[in-house]
Amino acid sequence: MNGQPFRNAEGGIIDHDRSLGFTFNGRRHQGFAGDTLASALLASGVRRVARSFKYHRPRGIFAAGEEEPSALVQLRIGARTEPNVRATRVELFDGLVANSQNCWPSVDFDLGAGAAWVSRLMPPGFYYKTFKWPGLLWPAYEHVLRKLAGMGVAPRQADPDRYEHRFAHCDVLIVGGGPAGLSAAIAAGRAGARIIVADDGPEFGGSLAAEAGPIDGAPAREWAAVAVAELTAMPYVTLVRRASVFGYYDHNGLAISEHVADHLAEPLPFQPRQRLWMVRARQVVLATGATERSFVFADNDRPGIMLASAARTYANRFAVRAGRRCVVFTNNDSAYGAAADLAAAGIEVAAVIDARPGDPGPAAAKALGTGIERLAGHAVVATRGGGALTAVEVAPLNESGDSLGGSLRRFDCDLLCVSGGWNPAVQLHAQAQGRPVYDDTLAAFVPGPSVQAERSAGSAKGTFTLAGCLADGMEAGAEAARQAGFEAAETPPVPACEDEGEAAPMRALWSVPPPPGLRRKRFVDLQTDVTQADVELASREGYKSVEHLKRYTTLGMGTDQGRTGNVPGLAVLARSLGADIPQVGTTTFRPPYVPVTMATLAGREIGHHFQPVRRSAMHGWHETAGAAFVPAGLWLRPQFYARPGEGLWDAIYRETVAVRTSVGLCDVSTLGKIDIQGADSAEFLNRVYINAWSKLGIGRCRYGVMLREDGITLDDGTTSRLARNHYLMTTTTANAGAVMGHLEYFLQVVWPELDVHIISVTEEWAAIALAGPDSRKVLERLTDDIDVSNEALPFMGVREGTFAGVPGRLFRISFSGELAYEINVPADYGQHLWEAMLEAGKEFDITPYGTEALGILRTEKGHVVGGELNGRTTADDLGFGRMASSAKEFIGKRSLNRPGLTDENRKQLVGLVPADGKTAIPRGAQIVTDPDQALPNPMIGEVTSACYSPNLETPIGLGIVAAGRARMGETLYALSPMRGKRVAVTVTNPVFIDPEGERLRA
Amino acid sequence: MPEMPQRCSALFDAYQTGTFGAVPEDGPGIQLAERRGLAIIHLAGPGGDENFRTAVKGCLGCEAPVIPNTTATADGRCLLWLAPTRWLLVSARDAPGDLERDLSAALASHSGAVTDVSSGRTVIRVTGRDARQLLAKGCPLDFHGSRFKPENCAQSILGAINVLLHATGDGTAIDLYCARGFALSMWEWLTDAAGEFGYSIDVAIQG
Amino acid sequence: MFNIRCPWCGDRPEIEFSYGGDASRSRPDAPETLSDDAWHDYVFIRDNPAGPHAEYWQHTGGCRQWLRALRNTTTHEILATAAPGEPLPLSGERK
Amino acid sequence: MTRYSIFSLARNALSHHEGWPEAWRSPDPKPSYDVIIIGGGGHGLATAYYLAKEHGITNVAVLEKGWLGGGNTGRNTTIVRSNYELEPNAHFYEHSMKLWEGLTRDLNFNIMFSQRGVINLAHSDPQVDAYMRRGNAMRLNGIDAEFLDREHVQAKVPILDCSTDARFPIMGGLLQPRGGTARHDAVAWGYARGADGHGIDIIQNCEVTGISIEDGRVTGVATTRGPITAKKVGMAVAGHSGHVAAMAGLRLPIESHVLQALVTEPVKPILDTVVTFGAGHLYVSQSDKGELVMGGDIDGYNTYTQRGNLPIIEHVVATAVTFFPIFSRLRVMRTWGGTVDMSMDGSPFICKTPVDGLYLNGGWCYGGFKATPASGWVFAHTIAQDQPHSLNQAFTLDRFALGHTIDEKGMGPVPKAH
Repeated sequence: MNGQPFRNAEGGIIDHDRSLGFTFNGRRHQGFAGDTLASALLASGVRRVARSFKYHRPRGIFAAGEEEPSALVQLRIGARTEPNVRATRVELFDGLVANSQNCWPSVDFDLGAGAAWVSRLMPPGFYYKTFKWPGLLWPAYEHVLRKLAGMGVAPRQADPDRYEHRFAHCDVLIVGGGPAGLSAAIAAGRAGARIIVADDGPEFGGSLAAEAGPIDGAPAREWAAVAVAELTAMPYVTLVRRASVFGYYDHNGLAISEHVADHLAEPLPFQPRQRLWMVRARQVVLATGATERSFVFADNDRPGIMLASAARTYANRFAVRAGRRCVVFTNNDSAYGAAADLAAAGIEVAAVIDARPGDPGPAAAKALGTGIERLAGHAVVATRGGGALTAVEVAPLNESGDSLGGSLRRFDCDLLCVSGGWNPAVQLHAQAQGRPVYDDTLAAFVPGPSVQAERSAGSAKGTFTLAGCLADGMEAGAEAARQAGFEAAETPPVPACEDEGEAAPMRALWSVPPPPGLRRKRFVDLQTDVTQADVELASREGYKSVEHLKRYTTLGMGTDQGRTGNVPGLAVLARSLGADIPQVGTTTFRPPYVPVTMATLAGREIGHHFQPVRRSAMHGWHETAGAAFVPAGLWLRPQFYARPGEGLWDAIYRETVAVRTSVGLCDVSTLGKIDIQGADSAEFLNRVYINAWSKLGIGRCRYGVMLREDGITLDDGTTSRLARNHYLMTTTTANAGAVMGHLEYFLQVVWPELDVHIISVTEEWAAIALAGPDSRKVLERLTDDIDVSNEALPFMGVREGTFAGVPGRLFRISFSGELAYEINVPADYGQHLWEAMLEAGKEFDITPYGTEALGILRTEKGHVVGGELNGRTTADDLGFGRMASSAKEFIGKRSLNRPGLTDENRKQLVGLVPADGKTAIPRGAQIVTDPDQALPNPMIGEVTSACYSPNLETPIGLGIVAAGRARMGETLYALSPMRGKRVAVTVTNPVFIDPEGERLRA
Repeated sequence: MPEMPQRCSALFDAYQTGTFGAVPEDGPGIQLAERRGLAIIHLAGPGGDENFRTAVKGCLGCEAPVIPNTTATADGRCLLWLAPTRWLLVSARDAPGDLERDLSAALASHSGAVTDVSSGRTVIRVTGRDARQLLAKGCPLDFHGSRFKPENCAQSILGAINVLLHATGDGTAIDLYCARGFALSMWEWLTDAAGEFGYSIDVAIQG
Repeated sequence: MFNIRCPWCGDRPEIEFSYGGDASRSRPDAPETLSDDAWHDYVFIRDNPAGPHAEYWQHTGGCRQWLRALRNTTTHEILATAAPGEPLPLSGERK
Repeated sequence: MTRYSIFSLARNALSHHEGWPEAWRSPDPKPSYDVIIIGGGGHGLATAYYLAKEHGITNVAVLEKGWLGGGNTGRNTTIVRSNYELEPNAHFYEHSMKLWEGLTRDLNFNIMFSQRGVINLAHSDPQVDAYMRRGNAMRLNGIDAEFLDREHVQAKVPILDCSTDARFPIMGGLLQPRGGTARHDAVAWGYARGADGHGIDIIQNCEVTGISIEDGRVTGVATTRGPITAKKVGMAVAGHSGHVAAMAGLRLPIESHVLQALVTEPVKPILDTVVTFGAGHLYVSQSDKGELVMGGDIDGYNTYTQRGNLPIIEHVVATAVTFFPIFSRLRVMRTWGGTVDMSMDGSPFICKTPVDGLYLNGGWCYGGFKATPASGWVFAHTIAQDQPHSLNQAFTLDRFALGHTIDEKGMGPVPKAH
């Protein structure tokens, strides 16, 4: 018991024999297995745990669960540190380290508390009214304000833990494993339904673990244990512990965050720390319980003020006395049971202050027993204390609750238990598009009609007796099973509970007036430091909508999403508007119901696995050869292959020159390849390309351009005719997926009558370009069943044959403008062919080249790619206007007559060379006529591609320039103010090398 | 003329047999093995046309299934439903080129298309008591035994990769087909995800 | 996280599908005979209703079939789905 | 109207802030106005404000079906920038930027405009070129832009993973130093207070149910609070432009989609710049309260639900964790969605309509918040003069028929792609 002055020697459901050491704010403490950080701190007598967000007021532990607004700590240190963790949700483990946050130098002496001294100057929205002058100083103000805000600190290192996702399906998902949830599970499980039960605690049972009365004559927790055992034995039941259902999405899709290993110092090897479940449930039972709330009164935030249910939980579950001497302040019967349990745990109950003038219900009266003073019709009006509570002031309350009568009475105490009524947890119901309705009797919002296949049960529905919760759960579980198709599901009998008798009605009391002359803060929302005066000021200033209130004051915007503060805030707003609470309404309930780590949402698809990598069949060779890779969509393509000691540009120019002077080979497997078969294939091509296909001979290929429906160029590529009704289309790497979807749309939706079958064969074929004047000689060594002479296989010819022993296809096409071929073989043989080509080309110094060299070669030849195919250019802009057939209809043709598309001033593709023949044309430059014109300087074009041509030994570029084709020979200026460059350029034909095409036909 | 070389799997460099991950006392929960050397043919045609169906059956000995997400197997050849007019023919006993040629010939007088995609698909067999749990980490299908039954197939996604799943035999083994280019990424995904259950990588299955 | 009933594969989550936009209109058979206005309306104008909306989806993460769905844009309820050539129940369209 | 200042704050502090007046009135609608603006979001309120301030037109009502600023003004990720490449957008958004720079003082309301810079990251050489092209266009249009190479990106945002072997390595970034963020709600409130100060009636909880047209000319509107006549009616209801315009018989080149956003729990400052990505969809900044504010792509289908779904959030967050590994253990606190008008070219409409006296302001796609001041400014001009200002003359409805689309992304008439 040493060091745990507030721990009882016996009781609770903790393991008194397993002591765990932990450190809080640098001091060593002890707790027991089964503790939370909060219960262990209370046991050790730690009262001040945190400082508040805005005023840096000392705060203690207010709740025992997820609703905790105040006791937020920085948990763990180093790479596993985590800010803003509710101490009430941390399961204690040996060696745990936690620290107070948002305070300096310490939680006991916080300089930030100086904010309290100027708090009068900080009403809600004070920043909107100030810091405006002088305007330039706002960044300085902001700098300071940002540092004051922010609560905890982010880790400084990457997260060492792993996180998992999983999809799940069930007939019935039951949210919450308390009395209602377990009952529902039993009912649905016995019916044979596939169910998932998710509970956010380490063990199932919820309040049955320690707070509820006996069931069937035995402690409630025994009933819970039997229920869990029965469920565990059912093959179709999945029980998930430490699992918070945080999102209720469309079509009964729910998201769960499971804390697999947060209760351990660190996860076991290969064990995820947390897991995201994405559940599709036919039916849902929401047994999410209810949250107790406080009252608004002067200084209602001191350490030592706690929800009555929380103090009861600490006593019953953890054998912890939350104080020595307590006062209970309530407006309902539930706090009486708490008072009795606290007394039984050894806490002196000085008085029960009941706001109701009359008597409580019989069960409550019995629980209280004799010897505890009870003041009816009274309220706690103020509290005393320095760093923690030392006394409360009590006064009689008038009938309407808006003024005090009689004199103040003072009770010395270090614990004030408050019970202002209960809020059913309607959040998930509301996320599922239900609209919570206000229940006057309960003074709370309860679930309204369901929109999705869900129902609430137990206290989540506003049923607060144990027998009621069990009955509710049984009925809801059976009903859910029936709706999920298990029509024979029966409602199991409800076990016997103690007769609790009729509870006396609660008194809807939200806020207690302060004693005359006392101007102290009266908090509505403890986490965001919003007071009653703040709410009243907001409404006075016109921020009367509940959404305006929230945004102006930040009420409910904290990490607890206003669990304890929202409803009192609404009540205060309603009163100041002279409206009732339902008229004021609620703000929207949004996911997540509890905060969820970004890691859990991200899962394993981060870092190197952020998106899958697509690799060609020759990828392994490229890696071994030391290629630098560049992402192209999901593909990784070799950018260049530097030899030892070689610089980037040396390598690129070497590769480029090799293609023009001898021979090179390039992996072009990433180009989209679409196999087209069927009797109407030619007709189909006619419709999707601007040019005509009917007359393309077998064994020939043709360049094609396709448009979007709005007349803008979509993609280009060559298509080959392999057989009478068999074509192979190629697309650009970037557009392969989009083109496939586009073609499938037209075939399936628009022209289903066409006899055409298409399938992507991009992955089937490894594709290797062989380019350069020596390419035919290399080819001759690779194949002996194809005559590759110019006569037998002219430019744009296609053949099938065998290459290094592998059957494949040979295309005589050229992107580089050289004599060139492309060989396709099944991908499983890609690397074999690649290596065979290297071998066959050895004597010609065959050179692998990457995308950089490819880019230079195609720029030299004036071929267009992404910079030119930018989604704004027409075929005519790019010089393909004459390809468009006037004799046939094709996709996009109907849009081409729009005036903007025929404007003679459109930007057209041109070549660009530096006027001085040597200055590099800056990539990404804009083109103007007068570089010295004042800004804004009208841009008549842009540089779309630019490089140094090692073959021409001069910089070259491509651009799109207004009326560019009419500007041949004109001098313009390529400006790149971003790089501080201006270059005079001469407009030329975009084909720099071999404009007559003699090389590629050689 | 050189000999026809060996086919080379996309996983060739990464494939390493052994046992990995957090292996429980009763052994690894997952077994992974690549199926190699298969003939995989994409078949397109009018599934509703009796003549077409007869021609397919005549050539292969097995029907082209018309019920979505089902398969038909005969004599070592399996036809997996892909779409109302598309199937994947998988054979462990044919050479890809032969099968493509035979089927093309059989369907020559019909509308349709026969396309060899043997190189374009990588096939990974997942077995073990946690096989379905493993797949549920990245695939939204309902893997419950009553929903994904023996000899069912389905196309879906695993992680961010398109995948065709086939519950072979009695359903304890699930074959995953993915595009070759994604094979290594999928392999990394699977082996990373399987660590939690403990897994073995077995010798690749020929056929 | 809604499901779409693929006419072939059954209920599948939206992440398996790609959206194809308004399906209440179909591509004119002979665009060349259409007035400029009518073509403009087809390519660029949408009813964009708040309520049932006929729309195209492609089951790109599945069977790659295009389909039509009638989905309520205020609730995400899928009222019906159909293969492209089939009538879309409940949509009020004339066959 | 009480002027806000540190002095008025101190004075009111003495009386415990009980003397503050309403920031704006809550009048009943009059039977008739010169101009009615439908939509009490930032754009509608700014329009009303500038109608009064720039054009002397004060007999104006702003009709809002819910609470003012309750649409996308209160749902965006608060980013302000003018980093556009195409001329009409560049000049318009730069005008907006200039208005932002003076807005706090103009409105006597601190909208907390924080010019902390906006970086667009590039992950491949073509992306570098594209950003270079855009930045050069900005510079030649007189807009600030700089290119940061990888080392400078790392220096400016030390918590970014700039390693060269990343899945999508960061190759550099386009920085607009004057870009930044502003407090979104405050913009609506500041304009509302400013407009109210000019005598304009801001009427909340007043839904327009019909638009009255006689002989091709607008005559007023029907509302849930009765008919109101007006000489001119402006629609500023982006997200819902389609069905409001339908009341006047208009069909628009717009689809309504949902754009989701999220915030994390607050932490001490770790990110001083707005960062957007070119690989995966993500933009992120840190609010003055300490929350990380993130947005991504639209969900990609027509919807009016103002709520989104999990897959997009997962993608946004995965992108964030990939590029900011230290975000991993931070927790998402709230997610939400806003309904946005996605136009067929990604650019807005601020224009006359085929109905005389009826004006359209919409089609804002993702870009509405940063446009607020200029949008109101030119829309007020367009309404007051019955003709567009040169800054918005390209933002017409007939640009598609004419082939003069303004398509920054080059995606064509596929709204989900913009």
